[in-house]
Amino acid sequence: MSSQIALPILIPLLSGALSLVFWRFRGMQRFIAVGGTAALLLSSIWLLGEVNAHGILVSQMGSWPAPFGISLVADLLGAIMVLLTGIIGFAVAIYSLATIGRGHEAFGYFPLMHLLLAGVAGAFLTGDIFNLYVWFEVMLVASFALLILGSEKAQMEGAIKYVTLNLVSSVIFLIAVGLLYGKVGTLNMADIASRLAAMEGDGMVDVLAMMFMVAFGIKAAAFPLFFWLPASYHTPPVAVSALFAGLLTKVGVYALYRVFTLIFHHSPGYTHEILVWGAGLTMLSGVLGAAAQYEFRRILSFHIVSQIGYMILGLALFTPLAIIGGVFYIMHHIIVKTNLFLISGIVHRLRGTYDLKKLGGIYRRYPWLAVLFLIPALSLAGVPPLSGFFAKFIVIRAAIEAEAYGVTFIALLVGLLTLYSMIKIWAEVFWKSAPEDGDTDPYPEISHREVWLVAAPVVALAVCTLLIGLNAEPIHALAEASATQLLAPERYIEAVLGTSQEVQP
Amino acid sequence: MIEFLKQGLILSGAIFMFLASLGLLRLPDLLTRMHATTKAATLGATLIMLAVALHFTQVAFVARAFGVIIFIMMTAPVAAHVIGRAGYFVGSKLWSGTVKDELRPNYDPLTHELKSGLDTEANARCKPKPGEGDTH
Amino acid sequence: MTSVILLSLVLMTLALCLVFARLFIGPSLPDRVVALELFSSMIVGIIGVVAIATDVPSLLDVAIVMALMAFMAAIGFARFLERGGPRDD
Amino acid sequence: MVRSGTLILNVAARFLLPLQLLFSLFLLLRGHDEPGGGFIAGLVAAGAFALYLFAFGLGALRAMIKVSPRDLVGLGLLFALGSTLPAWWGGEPFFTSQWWTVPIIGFKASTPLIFDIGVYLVVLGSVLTAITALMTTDRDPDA
Amino acid sequence: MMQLAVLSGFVLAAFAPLLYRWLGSRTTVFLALYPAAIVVWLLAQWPSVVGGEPVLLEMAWVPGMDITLTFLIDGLSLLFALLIAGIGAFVLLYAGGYLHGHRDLPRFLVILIAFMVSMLGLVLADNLVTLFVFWELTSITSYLLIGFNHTDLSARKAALQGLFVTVAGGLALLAGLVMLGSAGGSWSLVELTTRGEALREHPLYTPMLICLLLGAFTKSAQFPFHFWLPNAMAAPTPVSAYLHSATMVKAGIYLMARLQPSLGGTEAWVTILSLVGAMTMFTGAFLAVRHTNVKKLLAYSTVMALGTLTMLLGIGTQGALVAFVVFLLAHSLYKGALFMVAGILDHETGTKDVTAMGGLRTLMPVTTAVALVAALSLAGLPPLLGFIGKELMFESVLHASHFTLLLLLLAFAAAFLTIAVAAIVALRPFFGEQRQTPHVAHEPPAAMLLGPAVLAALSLLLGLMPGGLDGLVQAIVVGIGAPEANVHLALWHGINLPLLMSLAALVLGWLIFRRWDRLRARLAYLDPVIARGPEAGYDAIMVALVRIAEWQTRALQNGYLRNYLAVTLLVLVGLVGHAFFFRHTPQFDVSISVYLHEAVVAGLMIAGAVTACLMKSRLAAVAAVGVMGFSIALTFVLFSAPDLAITQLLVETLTVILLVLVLFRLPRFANLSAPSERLRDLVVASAFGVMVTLLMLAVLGGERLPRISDYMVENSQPLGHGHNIVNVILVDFRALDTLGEIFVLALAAIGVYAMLRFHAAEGTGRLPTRPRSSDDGE
Amino acid sequence: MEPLMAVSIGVLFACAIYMMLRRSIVKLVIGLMLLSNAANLLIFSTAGMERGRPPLVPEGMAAPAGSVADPLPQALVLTAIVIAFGVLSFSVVLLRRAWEVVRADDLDKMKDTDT
Amino acid sequence: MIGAAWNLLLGFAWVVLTGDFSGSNLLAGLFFGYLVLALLQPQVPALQGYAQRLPRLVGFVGFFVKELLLANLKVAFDVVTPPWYMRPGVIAMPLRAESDFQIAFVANLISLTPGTLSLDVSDDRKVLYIHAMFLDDEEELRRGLAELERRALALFD
Ligand code: NA
Ligand code: NA
Repeated sequence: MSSQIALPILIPLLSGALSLVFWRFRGMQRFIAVGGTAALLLSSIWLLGEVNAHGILVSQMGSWPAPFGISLVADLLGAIMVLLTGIIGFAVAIYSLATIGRGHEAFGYFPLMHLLLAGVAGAFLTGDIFNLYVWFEVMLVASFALLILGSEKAQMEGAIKYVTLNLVSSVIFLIAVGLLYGKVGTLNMADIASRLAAMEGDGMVDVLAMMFMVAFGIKAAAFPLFFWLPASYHTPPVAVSALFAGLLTKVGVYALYRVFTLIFHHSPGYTHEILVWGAGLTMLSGVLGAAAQYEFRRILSFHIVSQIGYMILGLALFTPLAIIGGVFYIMHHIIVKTNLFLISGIVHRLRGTYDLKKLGGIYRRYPWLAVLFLIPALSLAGVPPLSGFFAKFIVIRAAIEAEAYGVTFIALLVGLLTLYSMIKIWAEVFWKSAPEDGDTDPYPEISHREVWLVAAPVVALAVCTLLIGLNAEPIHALAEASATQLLAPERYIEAVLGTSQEVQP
Repeated sequence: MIEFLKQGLILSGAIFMFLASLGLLRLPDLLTRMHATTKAATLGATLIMLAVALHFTQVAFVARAFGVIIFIMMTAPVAAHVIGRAGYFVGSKLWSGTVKDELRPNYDPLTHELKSGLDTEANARCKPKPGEGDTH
Repeated sequence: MTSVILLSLVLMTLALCLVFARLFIGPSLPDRVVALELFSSMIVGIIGVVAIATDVPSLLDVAIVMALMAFMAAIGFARFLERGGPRDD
Repeated sequence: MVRSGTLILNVAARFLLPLQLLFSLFLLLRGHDEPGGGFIAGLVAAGAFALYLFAFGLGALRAMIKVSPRDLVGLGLLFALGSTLPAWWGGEPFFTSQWWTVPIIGFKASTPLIFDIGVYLVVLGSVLTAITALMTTDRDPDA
Repeated sequence: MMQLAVLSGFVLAAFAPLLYRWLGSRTTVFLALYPAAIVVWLLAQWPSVVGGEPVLLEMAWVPGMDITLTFLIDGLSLLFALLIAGIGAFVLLYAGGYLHGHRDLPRFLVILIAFMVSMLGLVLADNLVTLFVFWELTSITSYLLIGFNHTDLSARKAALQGLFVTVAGGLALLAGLVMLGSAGGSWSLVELTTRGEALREHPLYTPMLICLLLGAFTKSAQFPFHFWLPNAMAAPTPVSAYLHSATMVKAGIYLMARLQPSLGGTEAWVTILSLVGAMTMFTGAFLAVRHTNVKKLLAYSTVMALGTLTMLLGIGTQGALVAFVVFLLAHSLYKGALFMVAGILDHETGTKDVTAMGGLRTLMPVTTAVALVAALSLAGLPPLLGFIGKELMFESVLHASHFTLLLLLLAFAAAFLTIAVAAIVALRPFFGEQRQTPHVAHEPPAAMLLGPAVLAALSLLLGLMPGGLDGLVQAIVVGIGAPEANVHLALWHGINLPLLMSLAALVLGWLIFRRWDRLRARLAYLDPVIARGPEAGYDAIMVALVRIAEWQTRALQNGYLRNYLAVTLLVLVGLVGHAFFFRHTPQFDVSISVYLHEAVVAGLMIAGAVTACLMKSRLAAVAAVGVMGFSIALTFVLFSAPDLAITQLLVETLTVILLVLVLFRLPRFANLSAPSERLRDLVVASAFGVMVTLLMLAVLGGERLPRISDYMVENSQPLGHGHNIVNVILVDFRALDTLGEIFVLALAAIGVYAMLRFHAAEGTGRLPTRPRSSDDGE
Repeated sequence: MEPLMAVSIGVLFACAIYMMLRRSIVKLVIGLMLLSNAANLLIFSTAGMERGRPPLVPEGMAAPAGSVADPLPQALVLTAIVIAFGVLSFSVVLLRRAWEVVRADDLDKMKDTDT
Repeated sequence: MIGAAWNLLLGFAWVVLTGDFSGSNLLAGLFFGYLVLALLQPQVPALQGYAQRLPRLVGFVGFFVKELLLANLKVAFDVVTPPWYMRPGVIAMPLRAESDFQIAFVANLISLTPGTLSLDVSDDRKVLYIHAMFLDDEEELRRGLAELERRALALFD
């Protein structure tokens, strides 16, 4: 019974609709926020368990046989991504209870959050290319609205760039889908893959691959298409930043993985070679961007870009090991980056600013926060034995074994510069004494309840980071199994199209 | 016979529509142009819908054709009124050949008050000044 | 498609071009709005002719919606003008 | 002050509103067989209310529809989501359509119809939410 | 399971603050039991190891990646582990005294113990990746230790410098290790030792070697990466004593020794190691005498020792390896002791400047004795272990196969400079006339004296009875590559060339010590030259980094949306264009059947769009867009899409209403761009348009497959119970799309509502806002 | 007709992009409108265009007699139109709020959030 | 109003009773309903004058279509011939109609009649301002407009 694949989409949709109905009831909205995301988390755990046990799961929406209806497909990568969505959603929901202002709550923060999660989960689970577009739009419009909630000047300026460039990406995607349908007459990704395989030698496949690459490259914030991200990610409330940082670009990365393993894998010498260069430049430009920043969230934002490069590199090298590395990297990164943003929010809550030059003295006053920062920060920089190390290690090993030395060098250099950035934050925010005379604290004391609400998700995510590092074997095994699936697209195709006879209504 | 009538209706409808567009292009000021559009287009559409009613003989389609006629007759004058009024009040220039304007003296552009002018009949009869109307 | 119908269609689309010319020339906003309004009315006629030509009565629904709703655009523009929007804009 | 509408517009709106709403319901209910359906019907209904809004202003519109357009959106979403569930209850994949014939009048009810009604409400509610929000802030200068 | 016992030190570290709350100042004693226990355990392995039987404790960690927690205890790792745990225990005790009452002592202990465990893990690990894991952990923990005085800018800078250099090297090391593991087909050090032949002939040998050595050199402060080590003296002295004498800096040495059997002995190996080592040796010694700060003096002399060790590994003969082991041990003992003495001086007198001290022997006689013994070993005088080490070093340099003369000269120079350093450190503060120091000096507490005293005593003891080390040294030397060895250490080898060289060095060194003050003044002339050394390079790199970063940000993330757009689109057009023309042979099947009225409608569509671009007035542009929209609706009518036509024109109408409602508030169009900009934009836009047209034509003209929609057409009525196929698709076949789509609409409505009303509500103060809890996006 | 549409759509896209590259936010929004319209047309016409055969099943029949226009792209375009409408209304209001906050129609004045 | 409602009700009743739900049958039902009401009218005060409206309506439509066609031709002639024969202007027409609906109805009819275009009603609803294209004979025009208004209002009696 694989119909429950839809649950991770329907649960947040339902939560979103319900919170919309309870628009005026703040308590109810908060209750749904926690309950809904918890349900999402549970369903995603269940889903991953099922997929792990039984292989790729497929559900034909409306009982229409593939490829005619819309198929929901949960392979390991999809299920892993959904689980991460659940984790991040739940963590951010808890965190939001303490940090989101009443104004934001009164104007739809929670419904928007649920629907963002729904869009993300939908994108991870759909097996239909146009349906993917739809979920992208759900996610996108939810993120638009979250981005502008509060109507600050910076939010508006950032949002214009964010909206415009993401819409351009959507349109490119749409054009590509239109052309693809015109060419192969189907929308089901498995069907597209099998039909294109039959058309091998038709160069249009590569042309379409380029369109998808750019469309998803924009969503993933790859070089040189990332402009929208640093322009906007530091402007909304921090819980929103954290949600975006963890999930949004990863949807782009996921889409690249999906499309370039399932559909466009026939001429890796061309398509994936371009991806290699894109990945290298993404890493480098992102990390250099961060080096020029002196604002907590801006640094983190640029680092999203550079880390995206590693993930794309895993795909681009297109060896089993590289894909393992890429998948591992995604898992690690989502947790770590979200956590860093959440921590930046706590610092902001304590000191009222994100500006490194105005911050300081946290290490002395709040050593627990310093430790909580160090775990994800060092993990991001790939310091062993945290999660980021293994992620980076596998990717680099794959790069060396694929004899891609240039990009290996970049990857190593970027690791160093990432550490530099994290250390910069550490030194400025935590070690340095606060600029205006040490321990006088003009900010209102943080209440106990608030501390628990903001610290719980941060601690939980830090524990995840530690666990992924110290107990890397299961995660690695998962990534390995997922990579095996990704590199055997025929299994995906078989799972989707092979079952079509039985579900004939 | 019906076929011939139908074609006649279609062609005349098309011609009226063409005339309407010609009028829109040629006529000298906003209000006169609006005459062309409101009537000729409505008439054109009506004629064509009559042809449609002749063509599709089922009641449902005939009813729909008449529905179109009725709806267009209901909406076209409203649109014309709204645009004409707005255009006039924001000061569209009247054609120099305009012979009279009984509205202008009764309208207060600041308060948007529009008097009937019946109390000061003299005002209502005053001669229009050609080309005026841009005094906002 | 009979020649009468084809002729009508060409005539009406040419009429659309004339309307568009007015929209392009202006000179004032109300002129353009009138042009847009006429444009939509003409489309109702064209739809009728196409419905006859293709023998597709379902197109009448398009015509009904057009007849019933298209004038809303004009109302919107008028509202803009009345609220003090510049007329030459 | 600018008046919200003129006499002619007001009368037209008062007449057109029921007509347009009726037409929108018509489009909704037979959309499965002829051009129409939830979107189109919802847009027509939204247009109808927009006309009423232009003619009589926000207060009159609010007095007439009573529920907040936002609630229409939520309700519509719940309708649409709800229509996917009966199939699940019966052990079939989500969205599998279910058809019931209402005994006396012979009307064929179905989950796709419920779904379409949800679509209708969402479209109507969304457009109205946007337009009323725009009109509200239009009121107070420089809000 | 011993692995977990060792690694449980991390847990112990985490609990140190808690322990401190319970035990107070006795915490360090308690904590020192942990390394002491490890020493005991290590000593228990001694017989087996010395008997030529390395101990291999296997344990899995991440089997999927071939990463194990296996411990390899052979001679080399036993020696290192003993030094780490043994000196570690003393350092813990010492730290308890040195930082007594310091508010950050608990945190200090956390990091120190974590460092110690990492270091143990590093030398005990058999797996390359695990080794690297601990390697990096030592970098991070030492960063935290160097920056212990974190409110001090210079401490932070020094810490960053140390970290940056060692981590940069560490990353090279990682690459090297990966190459090593891949080339050798194994991640186990034990197994790799047996595959030296294959490795040395592997095509990746040279890059692999360079990467590995970069890691080792940076960690062990080899020239030109030596500069971070003296700067790291910003750390509290226990840290210096521990990290920068006995342990961390020797990690690189350890690694090179480890790799000697697998990679050593080649031309490249010998050349690089001996030259870099010799250069480091001389540089360290030379730079040492320029300083008056006792910690800097010792730090540079450590650089010198590290260079010596590297050089010896490079020479690689059996004698050189024996010398390596002895020198290593001797250095750890005396340098540990001397650093702790330096700390005592600093702690008790309040200054680190040797020229500010004098005649302390009366105030702190025990310290004086300890310092003297350790310094004698540093100077390489009999009967201390340092003497044996130095003699063996001279001996092996004399027998070096490459660069013999150069190495000899540099070794000799280093030797006499080191003697001078030893004299400065041990004589200057304690002898001569007594000087006023910030604090009135007296003997330190026993906890602080215990360590240096024991280490100094060991230097003496082992110097007198070096035979006790024979077994261990032999085990190590065999383990690191000497084919077979028969080691007999002795204090006295008779009068030979090395002894004569030592004597000459002693004389020269003494002379320098006597004329040190004048010499320093002379050497000051060299300051500008030295200032342009490698450290300047580091600074330049850091400055350049920020400059490049800022330049890149200005160039890429410049804030102009239109630039972002143009770049994005050009990338698209470039990639697609390339694929289109080079990967694909376009076939355009341009058969066209068009009625005039259809063409006119298409023309109107274009005309509407172009007009929208040309219009000077916003509302006119909106009207033109309306024309385009209506034309599109007409196209849908003409081409059999009634549902689309209705939707299009309804949407078009509502859009116009919306735009009009909004534009009312907005300013008019202003002509903002220059003609050149417009031309550029036109080029970008046309390129995009042409691309789309070509793609469409290619798809229309190319091979096309049957549609899935045929199924929908067939089954819409029978299975979907609907006659309007489009509607059946929307609410049944693809209802999930529709569901997503209405959520998009709902979201847009919420967004619009929130955007318009949030602000309004705030403005009127109707909104309950908590101060500061909602974030402002500064 | 399709090749003619290909050219027209190309021109539409060019217009859209040109408008989006202007500095005025209003033009940006108009560009977005053109962009989504062009994309919809592309989907519609790339699938092939059929005169006078809408995808409707005649009353009393199980399937249309003969070929009909491909209904699937029509459904896709319908979805895309509505999505574009939602997105566009959001963007329109965003641009108004941006104008209210920044008090300029010039996108070049909106670069504080970058560096 | 009541009459119309009854008529509708009777029409539907007819449809239900005959069991034929087609549009033509509804038309038939409405027609028979009208006949019944026309018979009942003398007895029921609420239906006063209901039956007379239909012939009036038919007459009015005929009148209106004639006007529409003729005047359209007049405008068309002026549009296609190069010189302008028209003499446009805005005139104020005093209204007899009183209710909102009546006023709007008259105004829209006037708008649909070629050559005249209702601009607005004065705030006191006494005067309708009309833009006319052919003011050659203003009195004749005013008479025509009054006739139109009279015929239109007669539909409401
Ligand atoms: Na529909
Ligand atoms: Na004339």
